[in-house]
Amino acid sequence: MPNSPVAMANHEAHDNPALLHHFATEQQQKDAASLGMWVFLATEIMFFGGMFCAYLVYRYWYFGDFGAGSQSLSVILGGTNTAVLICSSLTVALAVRAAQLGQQKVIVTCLILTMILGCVFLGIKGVEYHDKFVEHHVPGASFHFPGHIPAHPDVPINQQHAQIFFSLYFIMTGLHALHMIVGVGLFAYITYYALHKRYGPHYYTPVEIAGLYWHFVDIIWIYLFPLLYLIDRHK
Amino acid sequence: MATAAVETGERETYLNREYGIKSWLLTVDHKRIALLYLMSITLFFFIGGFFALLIRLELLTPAGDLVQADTYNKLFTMHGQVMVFFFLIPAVPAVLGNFLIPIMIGAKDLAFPRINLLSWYLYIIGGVLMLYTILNGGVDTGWTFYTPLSTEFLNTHVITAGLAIFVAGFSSILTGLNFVVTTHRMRAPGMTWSRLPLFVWAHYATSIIQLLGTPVLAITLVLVVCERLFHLGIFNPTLGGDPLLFQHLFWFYSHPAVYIMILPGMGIVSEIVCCFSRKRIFGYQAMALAVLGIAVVGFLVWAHHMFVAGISLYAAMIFSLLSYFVAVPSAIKVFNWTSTMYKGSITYQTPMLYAFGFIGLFTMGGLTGLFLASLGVDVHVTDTYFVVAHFHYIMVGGMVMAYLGGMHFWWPKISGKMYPEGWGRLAALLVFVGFNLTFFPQFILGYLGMPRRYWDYSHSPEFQILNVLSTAGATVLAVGYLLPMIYFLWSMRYGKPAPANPWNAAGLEWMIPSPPPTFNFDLEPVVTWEAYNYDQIKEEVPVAQ
Amino acid sequence: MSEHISSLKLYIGIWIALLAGTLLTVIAAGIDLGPFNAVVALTIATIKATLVVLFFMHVKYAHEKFTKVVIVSALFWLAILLALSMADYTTRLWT
Amino acid sequence: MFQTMPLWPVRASTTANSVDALYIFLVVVSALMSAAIFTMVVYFAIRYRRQQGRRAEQIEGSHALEITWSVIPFCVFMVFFGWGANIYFKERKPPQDSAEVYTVAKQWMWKFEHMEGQREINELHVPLGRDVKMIMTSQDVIHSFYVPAFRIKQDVLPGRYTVAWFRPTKPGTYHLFCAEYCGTSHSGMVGSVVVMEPKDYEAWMGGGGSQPLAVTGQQLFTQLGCVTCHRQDAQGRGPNLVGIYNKPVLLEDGRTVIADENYIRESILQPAAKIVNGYKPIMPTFQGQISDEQLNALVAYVKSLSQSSGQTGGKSMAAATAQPQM
Repeated sequence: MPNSPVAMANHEAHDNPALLHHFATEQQQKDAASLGMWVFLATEIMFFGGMFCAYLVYRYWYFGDFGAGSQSLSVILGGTNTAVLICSSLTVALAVRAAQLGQQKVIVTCLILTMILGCVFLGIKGVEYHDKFVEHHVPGASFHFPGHIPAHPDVPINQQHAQIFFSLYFIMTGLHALHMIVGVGLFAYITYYALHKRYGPHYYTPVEIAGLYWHFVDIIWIYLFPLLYLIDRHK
Repeated sequence: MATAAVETGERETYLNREYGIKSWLLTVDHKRIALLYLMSITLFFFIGGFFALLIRLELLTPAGDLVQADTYNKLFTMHGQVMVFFFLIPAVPAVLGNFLIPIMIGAKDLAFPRINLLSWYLYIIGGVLMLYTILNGGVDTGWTFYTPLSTEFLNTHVITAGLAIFVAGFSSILTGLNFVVTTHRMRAPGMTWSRLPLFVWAHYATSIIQLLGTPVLAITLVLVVCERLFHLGIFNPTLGGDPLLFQHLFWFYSHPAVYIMILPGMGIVSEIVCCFSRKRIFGYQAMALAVLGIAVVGFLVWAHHMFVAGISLYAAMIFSLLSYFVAVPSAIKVFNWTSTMYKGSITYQTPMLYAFGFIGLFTMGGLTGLFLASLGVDVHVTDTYFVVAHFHYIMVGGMVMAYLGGMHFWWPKISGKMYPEGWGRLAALLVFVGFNLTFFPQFILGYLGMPRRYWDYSHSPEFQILNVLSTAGATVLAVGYLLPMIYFLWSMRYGKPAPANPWNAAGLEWMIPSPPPTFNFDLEPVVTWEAYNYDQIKEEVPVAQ
Repeated sequence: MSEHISSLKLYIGIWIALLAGTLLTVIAAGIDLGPFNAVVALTIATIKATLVVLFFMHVKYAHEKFTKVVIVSALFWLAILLALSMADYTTRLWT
Repeated sequence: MFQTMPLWPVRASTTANSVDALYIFLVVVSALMSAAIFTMVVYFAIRYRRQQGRRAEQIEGSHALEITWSVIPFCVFMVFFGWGANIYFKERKPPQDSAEVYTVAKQWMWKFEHMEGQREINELHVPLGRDVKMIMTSQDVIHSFYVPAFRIKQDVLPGRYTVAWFRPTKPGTYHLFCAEYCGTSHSGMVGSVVVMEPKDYEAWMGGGGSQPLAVTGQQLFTQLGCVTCHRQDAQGRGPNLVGIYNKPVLLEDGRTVIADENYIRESILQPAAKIVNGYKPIMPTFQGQISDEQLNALVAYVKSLSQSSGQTGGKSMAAATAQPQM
């Protein structure tokens, strides 16, 4: 190589099975994984962002009908689900902490608790969907949403505008639930390895990045709850 | 490790390390994945090109006499969708970026090799869905999917086409994700941000757009599919929705997507111009900042596609104003490439010819973009052949020229073989001439008022001569595109073996053998020089044979 | 590799704060604040999200500044999408 | 077989003049800019081609130069912006006294209805020198009203009105295109705009025996029972519609909107959407019960109620032809 001498740094060949061949150090590998998840979460923000944009436009146009739609949702169930998700975020955070401390049993317990809470969330969500289905609030041919808008007891609800509210409700919460299902799947995978004591203070990247994902899903719900359930509630 | 190469006594490279279909389909080597991409995007390029030729043949005469109206509508739709989502967007990043970025920054691979392979499989799944759509009768929404036409009025394969693009979008997102993390985390010691080749900077900026724009397109397509299936009304005005919301969301991605196509091309041109001028790039810092600037400001201008769509007068003014802001960094790039040649020692090898072509055609494409950003003129020329000509100047004149330039520049590195220089120059010339003959008349057609997506213009026979010129150009262009494919394939068997650095170019990729070994570098390189250190390279570009 | 390990007390504290925030947002929604209902709801949600990001997701202790850049850019891009879209919708009726 | 090949479109409206002026300016400036760049590229490529005994001189760059070639183009761009925005602003503001043509686009035809009641399909007759305002809506997908000779284009959307205007300056027959892809026969959705001398126009207009659009609207207004609530005094259960067109209306939620065509349209189709202050939302919806043509007639009638008070209502072409030319 005549152009310019390339100085070469010689790294000792490593034989750590957790370290992939193309990384120089464990720290580099861990940083790459964590950054990768953060960048992925940024794309997720924009993925939900398109929905938030549609939501914002129609909420601005059809505020009354959105209020009426919102009031037909159960704050008790929605609020409970918010609490369930917050608890699951705590258990995930504790699972990461347990991994950092090398407490094998605690990792597994926290991960299982997280999955249970995730399933509870999905179960409650299912009950809500079922209620909506029974009440004919699911957009489509049989959509029917009688009543009046909250601020104007003499103005009937516009069926089309209410249908847009429920469309957004189902798509946004549906996408969120899909993310939850993926999350539960991820944790099932991680729990399997946790049972084999794969994670400890030196290597817990999968627990950590799956945790980041789970917290993100929690944050989305933290916004979805007031935006969907709490419009014009005082009326 | 006994590898195929060792058994035959050759030097082990990424190409001969293993043989067999499995060693390719399950590879996690970024270079092999780049080649998988190369084969698949080439297939889609020729499918899209075939549609383009049929379109041009139909427009040879004013009457709609070659194909039916519906067929024509499907042709331009699938030409657009295949070319945009299955060629232009993945081409440079997934082929050249994939191959070169790890090598240029001194890494053994991308940060997530398996995700890289996954992204190719997603591309293939999307591609198969697209082929399924094509073979089952196609889709005729226009590549823009405008609602409510696409959601309520057409009974073609809108859903599979939408899903194809949705899946291909995730392939693009994962490529971008890999590049961002790789650029941050995998640089060799000494490879500081200010030493990165501009090719890497350009891909970094591209990745930002892929990551933050593509998801919005994805969700929009989900909504289109839901609309079609359940008639929710989100984009349907008769159900209370707003069709312009679709356009906002669509263009939020699809305008920046133009920069996904052109920025990597700019990166390629920077490498080529420096090498064949034997000079450091003029204003490295400004060039790096300009690509980032384009990536950011490019997100602020989308509604300039909607000036006549019925948006607010005031919003139109804001978007028009912002559109001019994105022109400034583009202008800087053109001026800086030109200045790089000043007092250089210039030779005219094939890649440089493409770079010349790129600078000229991109300048014209960019300047006509200013016409479209100008509200008063845009009202007249939007949705006419003026727009068609403009974006083909950017995408074909810009991006495809750069892509071909890059393919010639790095082909010796990728394949280990030299292509025939004479044929290369001839093809470059044909592409340039054919391109201008195809698309320049379309500017005039557009200002005359010929709307785009017209199958039949028998009511306006005055458009014919310009259309005939355009079709003639398209045939020249087709030959120009076929030639490189033929001689690249030829060179793989008959080409002269390429030395490690056939151009005496700067950059880490030229310091390893051609073709590179599987893990690129035997030892981790330590970078002690700036990018484009042509002052330290005594040798000129070898004279072409 | 010296990762920050937060105390159990901190995690429980954040958890309680998040639950309290949820309760608060439900209560606030029942009071008529005019247009400020939405502002209050989103402010509480943002505070909750920030707590999750900083403590559960360890951004407060991240040795890498770039994580913050990623978060801020994603929010900035979301703001572009929402703000410029609404620039159209809110001015359509102007004459 | 080949007709003559024009290189410039006919210029037949006032807008065309201003758009062409800007376009020529843009072409000249762009030509100069690209000529400068091409000359430099070619000159450098030849002047600094590789020669024996000469090596490239390394130049780092120059911030001064970079700033120069950012700032100067930017200033030029701002001229482009200002000039273009100025034209657009005028294009989007129809003059007060424009004659009005209600347009309904559908796959794949254009239906025009003059204030005098004449209906035309794919052909629009207008008098020379008269400002014409197109009030357009679509029955199905998005179309776009495009007359190259006038340099105007406006998408036509379902569910609302969009507006375009022009003042023809040259008699003749000009292409009318649909410029937004609208399905199978998109390229068949073409027609022509015939610009006639005022005298010829009146002769053409006299040919039809139709009743004015506002009169049709008035009949509908009675038939549909609108008149029982929207009385022309303050006693009605609905707002008095006399003189409201283009005037601000105070809504019950405190907002103020301008009662333009879109507001009148929306108030007929979705009466509860924007309720006038002091009134109850008791009006039934007419969504899906009246055709776009009937809706246009009603809107034209409501607007005509504002004419007597010196407001601009739906002016007819005939009223126009009597006016002084340009």
